[in-house]
Amino acid sequence: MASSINGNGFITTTVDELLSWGRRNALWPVTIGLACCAIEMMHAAASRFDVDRLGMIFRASPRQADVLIVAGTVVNKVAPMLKLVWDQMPEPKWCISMGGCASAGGPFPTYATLQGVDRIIPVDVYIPGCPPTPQGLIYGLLELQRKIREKKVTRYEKAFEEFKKELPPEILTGAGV
Amino acid sequence: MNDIIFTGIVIAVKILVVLAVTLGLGAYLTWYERKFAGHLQARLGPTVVGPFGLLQPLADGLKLMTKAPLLPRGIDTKLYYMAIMMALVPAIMLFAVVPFGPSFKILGHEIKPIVANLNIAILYLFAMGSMAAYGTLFAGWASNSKYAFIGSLRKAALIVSYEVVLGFAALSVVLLAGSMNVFDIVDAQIKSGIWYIVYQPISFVLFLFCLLAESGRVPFDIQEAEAELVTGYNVEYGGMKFGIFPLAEWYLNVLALCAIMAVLYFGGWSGPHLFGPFSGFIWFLAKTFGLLFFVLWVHWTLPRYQAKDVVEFAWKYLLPISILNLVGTAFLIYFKG
Amino acid sequence: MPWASEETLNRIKRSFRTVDVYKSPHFARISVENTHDITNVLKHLKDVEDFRYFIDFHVIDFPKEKERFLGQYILVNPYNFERLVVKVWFKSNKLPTAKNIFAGAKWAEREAYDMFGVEFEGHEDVKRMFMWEDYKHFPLRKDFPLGGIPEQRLPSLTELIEGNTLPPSHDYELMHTYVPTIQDIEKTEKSRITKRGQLVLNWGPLHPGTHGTMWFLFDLEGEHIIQTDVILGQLHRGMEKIAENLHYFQFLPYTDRMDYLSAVCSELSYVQSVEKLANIEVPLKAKYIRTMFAELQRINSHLLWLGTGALDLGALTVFLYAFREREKIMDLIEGNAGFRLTSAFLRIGGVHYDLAKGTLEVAKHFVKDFYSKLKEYNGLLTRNRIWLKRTKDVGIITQEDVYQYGLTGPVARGSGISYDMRKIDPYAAYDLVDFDIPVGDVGDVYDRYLVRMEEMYQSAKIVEQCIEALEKMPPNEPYVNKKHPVVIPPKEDVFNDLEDMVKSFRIVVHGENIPKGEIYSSGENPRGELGFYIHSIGKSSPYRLRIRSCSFYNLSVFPKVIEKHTISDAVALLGSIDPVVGETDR
Amino acid sequence: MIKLKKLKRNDSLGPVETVLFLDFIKGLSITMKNLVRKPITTQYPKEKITPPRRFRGKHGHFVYDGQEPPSLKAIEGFMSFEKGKSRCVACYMCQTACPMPTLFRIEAIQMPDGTKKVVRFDMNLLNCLFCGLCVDACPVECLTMSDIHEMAVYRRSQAVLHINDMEQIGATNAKAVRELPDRIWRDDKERETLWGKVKWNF
Repeated sequence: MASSINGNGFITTTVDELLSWGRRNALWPVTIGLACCAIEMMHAAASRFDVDRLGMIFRASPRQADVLIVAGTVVNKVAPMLKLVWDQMPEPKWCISMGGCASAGGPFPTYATLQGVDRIIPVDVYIPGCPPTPQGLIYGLLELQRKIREKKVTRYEKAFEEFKKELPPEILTGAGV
Repeated sequence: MNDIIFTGIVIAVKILVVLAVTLGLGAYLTWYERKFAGHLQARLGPTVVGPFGLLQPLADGLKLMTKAPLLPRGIDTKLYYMAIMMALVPAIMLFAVVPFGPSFKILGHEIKPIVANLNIAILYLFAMGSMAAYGTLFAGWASNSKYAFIGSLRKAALIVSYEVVLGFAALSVVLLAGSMNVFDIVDAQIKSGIWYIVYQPISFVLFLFCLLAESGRVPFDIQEAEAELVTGYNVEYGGMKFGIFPLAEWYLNVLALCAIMAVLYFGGWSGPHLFGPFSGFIWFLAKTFGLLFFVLWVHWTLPRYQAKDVVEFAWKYLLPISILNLVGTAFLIYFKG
Repeated sequence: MPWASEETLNRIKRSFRTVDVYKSPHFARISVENTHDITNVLKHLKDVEDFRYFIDFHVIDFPKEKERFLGQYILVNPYNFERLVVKVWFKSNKLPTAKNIFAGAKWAEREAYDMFGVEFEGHEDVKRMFMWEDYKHFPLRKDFPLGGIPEQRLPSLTELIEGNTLPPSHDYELMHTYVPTIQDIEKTEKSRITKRGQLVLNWGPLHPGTHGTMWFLFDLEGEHIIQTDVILGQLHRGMEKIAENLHYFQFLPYTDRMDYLSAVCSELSYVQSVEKLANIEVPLKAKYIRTMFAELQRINSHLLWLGTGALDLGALTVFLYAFREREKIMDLIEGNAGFRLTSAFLRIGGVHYDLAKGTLEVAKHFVKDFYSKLKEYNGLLTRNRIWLKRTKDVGIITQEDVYQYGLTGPVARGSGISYDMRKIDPYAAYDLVDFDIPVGDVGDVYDRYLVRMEEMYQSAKIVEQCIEALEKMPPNEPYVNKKHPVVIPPKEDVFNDLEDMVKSFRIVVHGENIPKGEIYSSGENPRGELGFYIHSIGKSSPYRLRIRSCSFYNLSVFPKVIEKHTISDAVALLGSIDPVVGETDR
Repeated sequence: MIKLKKLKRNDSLGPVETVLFLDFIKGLSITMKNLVRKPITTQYPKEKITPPRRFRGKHGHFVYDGQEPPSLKAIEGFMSFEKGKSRCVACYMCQTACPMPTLFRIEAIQMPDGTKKVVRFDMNLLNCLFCGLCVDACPVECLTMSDIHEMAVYRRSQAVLHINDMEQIGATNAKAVRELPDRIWRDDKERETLWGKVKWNF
């Protein structure tokens, strides 16, 4: 993917371009806050940095959302539920892991914390910071838009199927993948 | 013979025009509301997608339509899809009895800018209004989710109680006009030169409440109270399947009822002839959108009643008031001739 | 807070021969030799001595001792504000339950079981509090590693999809602790509640209405809740375990992340308890700065409560108006501390920086138009008939509940109990500023709403006074007590002064070696009394650091109050209790 | 003993208020007032809010450029520094002070002439608290924090800071930030959209 992000060697038809235009300009995140980062996410949605400008409105139901912003520490106990939410979102869907805790366990290398949400959900954009400022979050969202523009639509499930074969079973059973 | 053909053509044209206008308008009302809410909340609302974010509805539509169809487990598929139709169709059919302006002449034929000039327009209005309840009910039942179920039940209770009030509220206007035909109602107001809101302020307020309730606006949006039931009855609907519901309920429904309200209380298209031949239409639209503005303004200001209070409010206060109002009107008319 | 006086202790001693009592300026405890007396002792303390305000119960683990676990109750006499710690050793990991004496002990004992595996005779549902049902270990025991026990390979899926097998970073671990499956979670859920009504509604954990990741099980009869249970631990990160593995100054950033809405207040509570333990004097300027920022933070937190609470009750716009003011306070904190939300601003012995240039002007500007904003919020909500309908006489909490469950903060004050740490034992500069404590009388949601609105007003007044005081001070006043041996000197001194450099080396490498001893000290957070019990054995890191969480105990009354109410009332009640998950779960 | 303030709750509407919906009208007027007010939004990609001087952003290394503090002058001799390269002395104080020590990976080698050279200084920003303890602990004013807060990346590996990135940051952003006056914020113009005019006393 790294090469494709550099955006060379792509012939996108106008239809694809149109679709990706629609998709990247109507990214609806799920209203799910886990910890500190959720507050900054709310600030990003509030009046000063108003993500509604970019056409993002927060939907409470995962069925109606496109982006899962994992805002905050994901502990082992909540991981399967989060995975469930991710599975309930219809394709095409993207995942932003906001803040250190969600990305790599952050400052909590403890018995209870999941060391990075990307161990149960494939992540598109990582945002370091503890928590990232609203501007940092919006920058991440813009990065996601860029990614969508450059590599059209991400189809994780397909790519994932191939790797499922090679994965040892305990991973698949691990978080109810 | 060619009369019939002509009428047929005219009706077809009317239907097409109304469909196009309402659906397009419905989509753009989302943009209107987002902008309005934004500025009300010291924000900007959509700005990036297109000039003033004008392309936002297109982007949303594209996105919603191209979402992968994803059916939840354990749903009742037939009802699941029927619910969408049941929500959309009545909302559009409401526009059949909306007169968009005064009648005019083309090649000697008088044309009324209304799809179906019924004599029982008001009754038809109630009918369609209560039809909308089924969409919600089906959605809640079919989607096999507790939130959706509770939401739909709330909505059903709400519709049932507010339909009655709506009926009595509108009837008092019908009494004044002496007809259920929208054209007659407007003409009566134009003749008397006084809008019925002057005679019927109470029934206007009642009608407003019913409008808010029927279209699930704050303070009556109990069926999709986000903090309680995630998004209420449409929680299991994704993609365009979801997109239909707010379009029908929040926008088309509100728009149609606002138009009817303009007819009933604000004398439809009556107004000084400032804009030449089109002034009637322009006045009508102005009034409709004025009312719409007010509805949105209320929506973004007030808190939300809770379910049992809403129903209680309807049966204990609104209904008696509306009946009294109706009886009072009847007496006045009877004695003053 | 004045601790229990000599004569109180002696009276207790006289009525119970077997207890031995101990008193020091910062501590007063009685320890019960015979485990089976504890019930009588607690009954006596509650009924005769009026120690009826249950504050906390926690456990300390001494693997070396012959009885391994030591339980500690912290009680308060709400009439003359005396605090008392009751110590009792478990007998073969068993202790008679206290939940019939203090209802708040119910959850505390469940937590103790979850963390230490100790048992309570007579407590019927000793279940896991934070971890899931069949979790094997007891994390807070001394022999359990901080990082847990890696059991399964759990690679990063992103890396897999990219198809690269190299570790993405130098500290990337492939092995991971056991992540429960959805079945485990369902098992936990089943074990909590036996269905009596029509349907059991899962409210949360990932739900817009449940501030964060709380998980409520509502057993519904129509819209009415006939029984409910709360499943916590969806944000349990093992703060207390972390604290045992870090130096005192290193734990400070973590206190921000506990109650992330009131970072500075949490820091203040922690820092001042450590200062009491190591008796560090704090310069006056630091005191005022601390007070000012704590109060700004209080306004900040209450504003978020207002916004989300109004959002839950459907008033969508108040949320954004509240956040407009929050942004201003965020600017103030960011400009001084360097970070918006988790501002590690305070330091042990003072504050990190002196005030940035222009802070006072900006703060003045903020306070000046904050009053008008408060009027706006009032105009939108206070007299609104819908708001009244939703909040009036909903979720009434009686004074007895407050004592029983150990509720503190606005929740207690809403029920008319004037329990406020800022007055009872003034910690930063609260004895130098003038403010008064609002109390309600009914104890319903509306009262708590009024109390918080009034508190915002009072806090604004405190901020004004602090601004005046700070303006009077000369600019080069010390803002950190760098004379004290365990205080890290400010940065510029480290570069220029060799002694300070050596000192900072020493503290950073070996940690502050706080003398042996124990302390319980608490501060008034926006949510209530946030207390830190620190047990030091003279090492560089605390042997046991117990966080007395206010949200945890405030929430524990929820299942009792919500019965026979509707779901909508549950939203209102939860909003008025205003818990923060980061703190309930630690 | 405690100064109490009994709240007076007038929690029932009068008949006039009830009939004329005065409470609603009041709320509506307030929202209308805000409708005509100027929005406070900062249109992020177009106009930015620059963090203040004390902001704790991406880490950087101040380079060896002859402005070292006296503490470094003392041990300069034992290090093999180059102009424009990091002035880290590999004392591991940052790692020691960090609550999350594993995020550092510092390696130094012995040069033939007996001096010490830092060859590796990695920081995994995904595990960083941005608490600034490492910066406080650095005895030679090498490790610092810049005002860079836009750090989104596509891969975990891209979130690891290497020494050359840090040198580059230290030479540009962090240096520029250090030159700034210690004010509460530096961009009065951007802040005005939210704050309006603030009256300064200097």
